[in-house]
Amino acid sequence: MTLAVLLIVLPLAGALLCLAASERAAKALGLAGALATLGVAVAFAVQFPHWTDGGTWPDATGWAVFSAFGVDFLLGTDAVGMLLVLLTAMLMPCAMLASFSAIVQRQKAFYAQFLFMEAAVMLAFLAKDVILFYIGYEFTLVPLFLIVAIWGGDDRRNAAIKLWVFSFVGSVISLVGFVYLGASRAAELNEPLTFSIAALTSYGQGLPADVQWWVFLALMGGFAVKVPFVPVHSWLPLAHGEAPTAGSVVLAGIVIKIGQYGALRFAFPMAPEGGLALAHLFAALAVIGIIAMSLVCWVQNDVKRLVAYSSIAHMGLALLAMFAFNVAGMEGGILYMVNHGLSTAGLFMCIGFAYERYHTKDMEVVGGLMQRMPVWSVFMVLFAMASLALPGLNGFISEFLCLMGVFTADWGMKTGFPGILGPTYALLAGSALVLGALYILRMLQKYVFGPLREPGDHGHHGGHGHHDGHGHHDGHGRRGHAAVRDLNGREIMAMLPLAAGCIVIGLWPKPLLDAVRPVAEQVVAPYTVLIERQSAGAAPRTAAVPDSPAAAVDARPDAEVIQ
Amino acid sequence: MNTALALLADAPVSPAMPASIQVTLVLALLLFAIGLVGFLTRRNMILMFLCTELMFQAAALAFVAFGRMWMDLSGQLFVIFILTVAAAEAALALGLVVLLYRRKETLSNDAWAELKE
Amino acid sequence: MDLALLPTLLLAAVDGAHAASDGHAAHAAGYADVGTLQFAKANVDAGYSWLKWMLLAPLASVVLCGAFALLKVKGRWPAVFTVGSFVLAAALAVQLYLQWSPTLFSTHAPLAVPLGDWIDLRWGTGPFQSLVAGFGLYIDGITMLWMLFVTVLATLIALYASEYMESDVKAGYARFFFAVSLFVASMLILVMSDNLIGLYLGWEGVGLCSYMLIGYYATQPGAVAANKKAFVMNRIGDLGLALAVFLIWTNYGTVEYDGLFQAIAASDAGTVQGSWGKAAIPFLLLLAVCGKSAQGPLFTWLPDAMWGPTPVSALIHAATMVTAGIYLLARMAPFYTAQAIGAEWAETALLTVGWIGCATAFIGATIACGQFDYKRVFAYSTISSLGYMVMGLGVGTAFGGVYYVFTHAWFKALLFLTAGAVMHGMAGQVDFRKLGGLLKVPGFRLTMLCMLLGCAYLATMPFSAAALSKDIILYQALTSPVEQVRWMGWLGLATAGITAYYAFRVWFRLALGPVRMEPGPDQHGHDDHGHDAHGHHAHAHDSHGHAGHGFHPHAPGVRISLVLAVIAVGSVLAGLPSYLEGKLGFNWVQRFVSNSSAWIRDTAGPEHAEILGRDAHGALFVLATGVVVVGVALAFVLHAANPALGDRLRTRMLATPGLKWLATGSEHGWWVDQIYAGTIGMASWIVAQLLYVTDRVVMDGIVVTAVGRVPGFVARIFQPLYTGSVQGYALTMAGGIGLILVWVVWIWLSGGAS
Amino acid sequence: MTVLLANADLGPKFLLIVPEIVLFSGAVLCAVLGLSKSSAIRSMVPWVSLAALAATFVAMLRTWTPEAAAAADLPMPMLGKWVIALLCIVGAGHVLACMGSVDREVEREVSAGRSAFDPVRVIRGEFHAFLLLSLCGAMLVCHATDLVWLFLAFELCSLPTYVLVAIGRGADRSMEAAIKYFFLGAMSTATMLFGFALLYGATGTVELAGMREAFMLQAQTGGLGTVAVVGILMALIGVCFKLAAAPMHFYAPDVYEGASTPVAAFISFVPKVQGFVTLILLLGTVGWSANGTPDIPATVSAVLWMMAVLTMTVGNIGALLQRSAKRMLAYSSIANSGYMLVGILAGPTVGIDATLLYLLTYGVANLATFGALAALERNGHEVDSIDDLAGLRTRAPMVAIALAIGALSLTGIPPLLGFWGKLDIFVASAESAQRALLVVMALNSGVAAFYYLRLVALPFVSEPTPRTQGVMAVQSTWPRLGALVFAVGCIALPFASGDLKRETEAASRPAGATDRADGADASGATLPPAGASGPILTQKAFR
Repeated sequence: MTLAVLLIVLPLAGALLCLAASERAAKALGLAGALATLGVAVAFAVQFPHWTDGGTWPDATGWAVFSAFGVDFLLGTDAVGMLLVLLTAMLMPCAMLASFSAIVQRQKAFYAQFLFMEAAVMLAFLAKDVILFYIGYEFTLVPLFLIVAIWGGDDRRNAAIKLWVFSFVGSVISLVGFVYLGASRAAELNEPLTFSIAALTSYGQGLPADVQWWVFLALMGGFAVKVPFVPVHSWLPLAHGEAPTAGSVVLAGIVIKIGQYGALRFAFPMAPEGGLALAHLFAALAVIGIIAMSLVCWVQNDVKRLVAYSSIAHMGLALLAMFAFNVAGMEGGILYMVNHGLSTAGLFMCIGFAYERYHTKDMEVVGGLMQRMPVWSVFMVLFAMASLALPGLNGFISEFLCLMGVFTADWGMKTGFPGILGPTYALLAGSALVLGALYILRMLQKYVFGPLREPGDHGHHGGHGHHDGHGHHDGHGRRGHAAVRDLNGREIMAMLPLAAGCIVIGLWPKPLLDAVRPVAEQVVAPYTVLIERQSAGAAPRTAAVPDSPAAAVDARPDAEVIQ
Repeated sequence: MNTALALLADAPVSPAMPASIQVTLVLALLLFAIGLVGFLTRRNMILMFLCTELMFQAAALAFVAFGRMWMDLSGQLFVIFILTVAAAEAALALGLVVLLYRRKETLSNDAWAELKE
Repeated sequence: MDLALLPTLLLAAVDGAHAASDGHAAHAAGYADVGTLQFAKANVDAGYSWLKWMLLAPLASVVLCGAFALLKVKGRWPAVFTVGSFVLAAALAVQLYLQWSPTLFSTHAPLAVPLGDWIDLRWGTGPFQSLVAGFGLYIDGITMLWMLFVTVLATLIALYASEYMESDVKAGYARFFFAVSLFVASMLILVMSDNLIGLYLGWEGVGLCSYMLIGYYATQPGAVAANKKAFVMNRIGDLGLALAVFLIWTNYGTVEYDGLFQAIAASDAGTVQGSWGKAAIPFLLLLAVCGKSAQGPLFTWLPDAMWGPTPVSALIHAATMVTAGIYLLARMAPFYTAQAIGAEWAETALLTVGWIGCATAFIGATIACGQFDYKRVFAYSTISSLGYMVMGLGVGTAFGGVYYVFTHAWFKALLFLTAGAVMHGMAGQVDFRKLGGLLKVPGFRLTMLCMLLGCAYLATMPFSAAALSKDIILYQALTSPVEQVRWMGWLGLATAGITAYYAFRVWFRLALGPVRMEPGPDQHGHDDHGHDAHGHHAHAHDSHGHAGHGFHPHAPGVRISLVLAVIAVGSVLAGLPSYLEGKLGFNWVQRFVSNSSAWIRDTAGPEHAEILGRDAHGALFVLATGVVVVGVALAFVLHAANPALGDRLRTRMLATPGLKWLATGSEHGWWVDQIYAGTIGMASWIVAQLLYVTDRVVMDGIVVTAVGRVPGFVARIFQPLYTGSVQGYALTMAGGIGLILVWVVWIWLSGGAS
Repeated sequence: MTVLLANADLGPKFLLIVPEIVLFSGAVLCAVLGLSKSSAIRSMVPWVSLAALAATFVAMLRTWTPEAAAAADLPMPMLGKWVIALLCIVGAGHVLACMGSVDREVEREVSAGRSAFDPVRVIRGEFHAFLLLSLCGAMLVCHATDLVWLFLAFELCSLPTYVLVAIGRGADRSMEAAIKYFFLGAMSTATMLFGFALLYGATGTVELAGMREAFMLQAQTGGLGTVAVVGILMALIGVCFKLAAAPMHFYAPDVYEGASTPVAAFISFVPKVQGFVTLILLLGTVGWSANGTPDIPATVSAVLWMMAVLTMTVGNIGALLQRSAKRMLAYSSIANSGYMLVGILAGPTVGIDATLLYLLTYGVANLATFGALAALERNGHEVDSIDDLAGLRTRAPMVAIALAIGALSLTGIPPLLGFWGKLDIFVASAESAQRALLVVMALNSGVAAFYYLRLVALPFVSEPTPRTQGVMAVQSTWPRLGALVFAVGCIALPFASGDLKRETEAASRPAGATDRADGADASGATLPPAGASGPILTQKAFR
């Protein structure tokens, strides 16, 4: 418990310190705070006893401060939450390192915002109470808004306002769902009001199907904005386009993961009947998102926007896989949170570093940077390959599992998890493999490779880049961008952890798979039972229910001919 | 008094009212309506204030009438307080009107319509 | 080596060749139906875990080269690491062959060596409740064959490249060898992995390396366009592979070869009828093959892949990577059987494979005839040859296909390396109209002779290793009971003639005639443009002189010549399995196939059969020799004896409307690229733009803004009510109350009192 | 007469109004001191009123015991305790907010010796006196056991506010605001009074308890008569005027804009308290009961329902268009009345305490925001236009922080106080199955998020403009301090939520009702064994 509390208090304290300190000390303080949090997170992870059995920890009884509202200050999380906590704690210092030179004004405020955000995110991932989660979930908005609005690009006002209104409305909608669950539970069972996740889950699963339909719609509808889901996505490209590098890193790496985490932790378990009934709707939206957004990426010339759109497509795939209701899909979807967090954050950092040097994100204006910044281009290619799911890198594991889960969903009777999606969805979503390659490689082609094009004198270099290397042209090139140097040590340090993560997870995913699997099974289990019930001809709810997927499998006739 | 209590006891719905009381009530209603219409139509602030006074007095009259109906004094007692409050309001209103007249040399409240959307 | 040797050597091989053609009445039972399948279970032997060094050695070299590239250390060390690691890998491969092949050939049981966990997901104990794909080796005949020739060729070509890339020592040298090492590692993973996902890992790994190496000259827009094209087209194939893997898992519950083959053997032909889930597998696999081996609709990336440095073209885009498709088909041969997917589906699948290969072979050949860039000619010839191999598996002889892979690897590598030597010397001149008579140029004689050998083999000169292997395919096809297959055979035969023509067209133009040496744009030969290698740059340019005057080519050095010689010998010796078959009593390559999952297709055709009413062997020999002779003769007339005639013929063709399309068409590769770009490309680009506009303008611009504006809009409607006058307010208040009362009365009248 | 005297044993009642008496004497003292010749004594006035409020608070703590309340047979015994405490605390904030701003010019001239002291021109005494009197009236409402008292207290609270608006700042606009407020107020009061008359007519008594009994009887025998219903509705109109509930809200924007900022803050809060307490008492009288039988007439609840929806919506969408901060906050206060009406509609068992708590959360956040505005000036004039707030952080950081925190709390950003108020109302309306209201309220707070954002974004995001040159904090530190204190309250009070909830529940308990069974008791919710009601849940699920 103390460690969990520390995870939230440390960043808060750091933030206040930052605000109190002088502009010059801000960087150091901010980084120190983030690193300290990272340390605590690691310690927490080391002590975490439930890496492989899906349990939650710590199970301390809550601090009764908000209990008047039925809110228990209960902290604790399971393996998935732990992974996200670690991801957060790891990304934050990187994001700060990445913005040392990029942010020149109002530094105190800047680093304080990030620590505020970290505290909120930690709370969201560690909460065992719906309202506590909501507090963190909602509070991330404030720092995020300020980061985009203060340190953002030219169109920052529009972007920040859209970000604010979209997210706020979305989260309020899901709050309605939560409150309805909690309140009607208290009223119906005539028990004291509680918002503890466990209680609400067990209550929600008992609700009649039509009510669950609404509850799921409310919860998922809220989270869909954050994920984001087509058609409520249009705030994200703007926000990414305008946000400062670190902002994009955190937004893509952490904040939008809260949406998916919410879906996983609340929407899916609390209203299975609803989830089942709405699966096809959301799956269809996801597929549309995947294809449409991938195509849109293909015609982007603003690199940052391209990556933003790509992450809409990617998260669509992750959610789609969750709706497959089988272990492979759920596991893939969950891993996608982590992997997408790493690779996309890395891409945003690379782009940010290039932007710092050229002050443009337009691939038509700047390109062929490999000649100026070989080391940078190595990272760029690595992260790009990770995000187009090259085997051996982290993206592959999750994307493969996602597609496999979706594909095998309607052979579920054999896999032990009857899903309701199937090859059709997988085929459509699989186009992400090809389209992904298409737009990512187009980005590399224009941005990293090809003749060197720089804002100052790209007209001169246009077409025949091989002039560029020549001695007598160098003077000219220098006049354009003498200052442009390759990544420095700090920038490399900022990206190394992400790169390492991509490679290590890609080659040795077993620990993650083992950690996530039990959780995935828990989430999927109710759906298994429900779908069996439906296929078994709608037995009454009171029928004896096997309490584990394995049992569910045994309960089923074995011989199953594929239609 | 006691009859009133008795009435209340055995006849929860209001007792049959004598014609005179009905007339009084109708009169009260008329007063109230007149006051309201006057308030809505007149622009002279003093007249408007008087219209609100009319509405107050309509209420007072209704109180009296009901008091009579229920054979209960508290209605009339209420009227005393109404008169007091009305007096206080009158003082306030007139003071305000004087203040405003000093400023704009007119009693029409159309002069006071600058604050708007 | 010297031309004089060749005839004797070939004559010596004739009887061997005949021995090859007859003999072998292996079970040529049915076409799709090969009787009940059975596969020896792999015997797990951790004692062979030293094999991991075959993978780790190249990977070590990857790390070192990568470090050199990142730290910008100049020098030749990367080449040393690479060649060294390849030598080690090759040595280990040979060691494995010597140490273990006897066991294999006696027991037919593949070797399984678990090395470590990768993807390991188990959510139940029952079948279909786990997805396990570890780093494990599964080594049977074809694996071993691929291991051998990949490592040996890679070693040689790396050696060649170490000189070829000299001029980049200060630029991309380390990067180049980084990619090459990574490629060999991935290729070995591809062939040695014991499960489909591991194969997928190698499959995309080699794709990545090919991507990196095609785009090696990253400053060239063409190069980076080409490598994107290659990767994307391969991705289409990979999607097929992925879906196939999903289907395989859903049907058999595992992706590990051993269990998989057992499961297939266990399934009985009765139940699999009409299960599309199984029937789709071979077709999806074929899609993957089309991607990787440049077959059918997806072949267009391979010619563009020639942007890569020539050694890369030789190693990756001719000898090894592109044959991964054939490996996959051979490895997955059990899926093309009646027992796996039902007789008619299996037959359809096989025919599809055959036709795809056959058509690709023919189209590739026709396009090759129209090219003037000799490197592109060889590229199209590769497509065509790959078509032959695929067709081989389609018509039912994995042996023929694999054997042709083996022989082709050598002589095609030889061709590309000689081409590379020429470009290297001629400042990157790739247009053979600007070159000529090189046979007379001192220093280029060996190169030209090697190229002659290569061309002869490409043209499947009788008794050449190429002919011996290719004839197995043709024989199988022409003697097939199935009519379609026979048609494939005839088309293949015609293709052989065309091949002979364009192969010698190139050689005659390059080697004979008056000496002509126009230097190239210096694009492929020394490409250090754009890399920050300034001083060295100027020097390079002076020495190679952009201007045509005073251009003196620099002849290939020791390393290149040595490698050329060795590979030339190699391509000749590649025929040994057939030559020695009589003596040994078995065909060396065939024995590999017979001891692999492709054993069901290890036939070389029926012993006694008839083509056109004659004995099949004799007839085929005559026919094959005939078309080759015709082709070569035609080439000789048009390009050696009287080149002017050839040119006139072309101009005449271009002049006559009826034939114009023929010449231009084959020059432009039948406009396939343009057609793709014009249809799919254009369409999807338009759709994408529309979507983008919709998203920004309609979704974000109009819908969101509109929804956002609604409250304010409503507010504006009611703004006039705030008149600022007391009476106005009193009135609106009264009115509002009135409306509410009306509403209340209304709901009251309509029954439902809320 | 005898009726009143019969059950008018004034002892306990008198004991209970000691706090108000204290406050009243404080008011008198202020009025007197304000006329003193010595500016030193005059400057003591605000402190006197603060002291009076403090004393009132203490007196309340002493006198207002459950026993005393029970003895005074109030319909809702502990309601007064909460309301008085609330009014004392927030009232203190209002006093702080108007420190240094009331007749500043006069004092400056006097101290500069430019003009002699003139009791006619100095208004400080009256100002504070009226402020306290109005608070006093709002407090007295809770003591009402009959319509007479209710009416008198109601007027005692209302009349001084008219004066405050008029004299707050000697400008034409405040005059205009005053007449609008006064005339419309008078009209609505008259309507309410007529409603009272009808209620009296329908029941034959002015005693709330007696009326309640009568209504109970009527409800059991064929429902309330038309007279009663019309009476209730007319009474509601008067109340809703005080709440600025649609459609009685039209005056609010103009009046708030015209009044001086501290006064605007005052009239955006105190009349609401008065109104809601009156509403609660009236509805309780009409038949609201803890055990829900019989409930208020369907017609009345329908009207209230529609009013709630309209009020929320009108307030929020209206605020979108405003450039004047005070006008915007006026609309926001309308919207907040709507939220509280939702709480009222949720019924006595769950709704009242939510509403009472929301009064606190709104009061604190609102005061932090208004106080911040009151702590600003631009060349000696009030700062009103939102654009004047651009880049405020550079000129008055503390004020900017208070403003932002207040606005965020009003938006309902957790973990600030406002969020908990909203959450409580949400829960109440969900528990009483008011789903439609729940959704409408959620959407409304979505709209609200947009305009409150300006108060955060302009000070902290935008850069100063030429226009904002003169903007700075007033030289008196007290308004700033007040705003800051209440901003801190927005952050700190949630941690006392346990006690607050306990108080509001006690306050919302009608006389004689036992402890609520299903209330969220502060002892902390204990989880039921998982899977108790969810058959599907596997034993391993997240808990």
